[in-house]
Amino acid sequence: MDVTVAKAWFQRYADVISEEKALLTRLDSAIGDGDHGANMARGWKAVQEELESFTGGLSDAFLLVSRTLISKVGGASGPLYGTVFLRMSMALKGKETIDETDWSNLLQQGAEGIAQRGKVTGGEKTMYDVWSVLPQAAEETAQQGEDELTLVTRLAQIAREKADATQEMKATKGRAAYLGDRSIGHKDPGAESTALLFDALRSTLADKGGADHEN
Amino acid sequence: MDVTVAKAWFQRYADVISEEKALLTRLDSAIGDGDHGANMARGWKAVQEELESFTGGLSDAFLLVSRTLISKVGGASGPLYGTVFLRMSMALKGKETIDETDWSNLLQQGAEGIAQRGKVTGGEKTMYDVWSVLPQAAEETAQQGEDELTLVTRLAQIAREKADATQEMKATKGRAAYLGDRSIGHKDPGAESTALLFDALRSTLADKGGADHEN
Amino acid sequence: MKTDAALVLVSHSERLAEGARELISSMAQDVPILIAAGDGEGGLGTRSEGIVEAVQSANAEHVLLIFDLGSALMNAEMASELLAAEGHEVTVVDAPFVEGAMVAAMALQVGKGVSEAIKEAEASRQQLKKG
Amino acid sequence: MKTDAALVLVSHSERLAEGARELISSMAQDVPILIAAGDGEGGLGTRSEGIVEAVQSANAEHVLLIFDLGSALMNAEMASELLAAEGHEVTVVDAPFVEGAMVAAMALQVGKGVSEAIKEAEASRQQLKKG
Ligand SMILES: Nc1ncnc2c1ncn2[C@@H]1O[C@H](COP(=O)(O)OP(=O)(O)O)[C@@H](O)[C@H]1O
Ligand SMILES: Nc1ncnc2c1ncn2[C@@H]1O[C@H](COP(=O)(O)OP(=O)(O)O)[C@@H](O)[C@H]1O
Ligand SMILES: [Mg+2]
Ligand SMILES: [Mg+2]
Ligand SMILES: [Mg+2]
Ligand SMILES: [Mg+2]
Repeated sequence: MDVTVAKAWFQRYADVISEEKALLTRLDSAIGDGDHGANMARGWKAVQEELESFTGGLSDAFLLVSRTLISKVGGASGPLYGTVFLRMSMALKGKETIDETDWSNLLQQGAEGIAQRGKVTGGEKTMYDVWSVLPQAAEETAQQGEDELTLVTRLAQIAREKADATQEMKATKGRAAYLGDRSIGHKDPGAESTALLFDALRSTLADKGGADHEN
Repeated sequence: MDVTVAKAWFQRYADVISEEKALLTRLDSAIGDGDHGANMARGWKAVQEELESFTGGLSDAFLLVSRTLISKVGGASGPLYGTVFLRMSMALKGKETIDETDWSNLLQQGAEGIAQRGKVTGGEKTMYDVWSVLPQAAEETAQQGEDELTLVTRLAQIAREKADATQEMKATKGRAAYLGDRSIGHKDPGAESTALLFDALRSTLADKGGADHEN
Repeated sequence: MKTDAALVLVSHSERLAEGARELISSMAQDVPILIAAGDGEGGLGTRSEGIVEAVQSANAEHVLLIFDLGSALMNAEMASELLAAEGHEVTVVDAPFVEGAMVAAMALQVGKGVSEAIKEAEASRQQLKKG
Repeated sequence: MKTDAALVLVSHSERLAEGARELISSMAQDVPILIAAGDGEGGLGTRSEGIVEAVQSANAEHVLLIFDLGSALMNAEMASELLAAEGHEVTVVDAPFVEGAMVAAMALQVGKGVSEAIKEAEASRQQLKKG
């Protein structure tokens, strides 16, 4: 995956967020303040606009996302996703592609960023419960010698499972923690937006694969 | 002292407060938020207005002052003076005059009201440091068989001394407590307004005495 | 019909109370939150009469008073004495203004009882915010 | 010329922050208090960019960030990392929003140092308000 694919990923995700804004709003209304849809939509719309004139390298593309989310998104998701993309950008300094064996470390950087920013260790019913399992999944899939599309498909699957699994968890961090036991039975909005992020990655690579074959 | 004299006292004090508003403002600006002058002026102006149409008894006159201060005065002084006059009103139920031997208990009721409302025990640099010494002074003066004017003159003197003595104290209650050591060197505004209250009492009785002699 | 419980925010500043209410209501949407703030003439201050009026208009079985600073407490306690005489159930909560009000409101929002809400609000001071 | 210290109130609500500032400034008249509040579009929220701008415009040797809830902390910490990289001295204070800001501001007002102000603000949670 190179900068062109990364840009396509971010652009597709921006579209997905715009389409799924209502879902994120609904999830956050149940256990938060109902703004996760608006927060994400505002941030990723700005990313999409910024990307139009962007001509830099891979690391810079991630930095652009980070900066844009940090400056545009009110709420927890701004600094959380902003930190994820900042750490990834730093891990990608000097690189032109993300190869199958790079994903594990990249995701690890992102997950650690969330852990530090959000002061979570796992089990708190946040997006971190999705992020935290991805580095190992990437590691194992890469070790099995799978290709990129298989790898990100696996990531997308696991992210979806983990996001859905937050439904049965009790929140102990973030706004949902105020609800205590009443947070059980509702999916975490940030976990959902994370699952959507990896599904957008999968479909971006799947389309590219189709397009590559056609060429 | 009967209800007519009590009304004259309150009316005179309202005038004094209006004249000394700037002093109280200045004192409260140094160690508080600068509104003691405005708070007192607003409350006692309203008392003055209410008294114009008042025709009740002694206890009711004190109740009128209490209710008016409680409803009109923003800040600590409203509930503090409001409680003082409420307790005094209760102590005066069924009485037509305050005699020399009544003052000690009356002041004791007032002082206890402040102690409870303000959660003070003395030494905190508040109006209570003035109020707390008055019951015993009244007791002793009455026991010496002194007349009313001598008694209230003694109260006014002691109140003035105690108010002035707050200057050297360190505040541990109320807004001035935020200043810690820096509160030393400034007189407490509520102590000053208390000294003025007893001086107004003294001058009311002194004038009445003069008037009585002339008759 | 009376609601179970309501919050009255007792503050020197109307803006402070209104801001706290908008923040809390974004989460605890169903909890009635009333305001008793200011000196009644546009300035900073608290008045027990304003608190009494807010509690009366809340029309709730039990009202929690959350106050900001200093004289707000004295006026809140003065008001609850006056209200107790009228048969109102009023509790002055010893908690950080914003944090305690949020915790109390959320406890009520999720259906906890009043005494539980008070307990949690009063315990909120112990919770490190950077935790 | 740089002032010694300034406070930045980081809140989800502009009104909450402005109300807190008016209350604090009625006592701590000489302490610069800036506001970083809201989502930048009139709604509730906090943005690290807004915090960065407030700190930069404070032009103070040391800036204390006092935050209300949850994501305000994350944005405050995010902002202080960005600002530290620019050489700014910024401390995120772990204290009740209104009570802690008042204590910090009053400590600075009476001439105490920044670390003393932080210590007192962080200790303010321990102080019972009904005491
Ligand atoms: N301390 C935290 N650590 C990790 N993730 C968190 C934390 N707090 C909140 N989140 C994530 O952020 C999401 C909420 O984001 P959003 O609604 O945009 O912000 P806010 O909670 O400030 O309104 C939650 O669903 C959760 O996944
Ligand atoms: N806890 C308290 N106990 C007794 N008196 C107090 C207390 N707090 C404040 N006071 C008195 O109230 C005076 C200040 O009144 P005022 O300025 O009208 O109210 P505020 O402090 O609310 O602005 C102080 O000078 C002090 O004498
Ligand atoms: Mg939200
Ligand atoms: Mg939010
Ligand atoms: Mg004052
Ligand atoms: Mg005041």
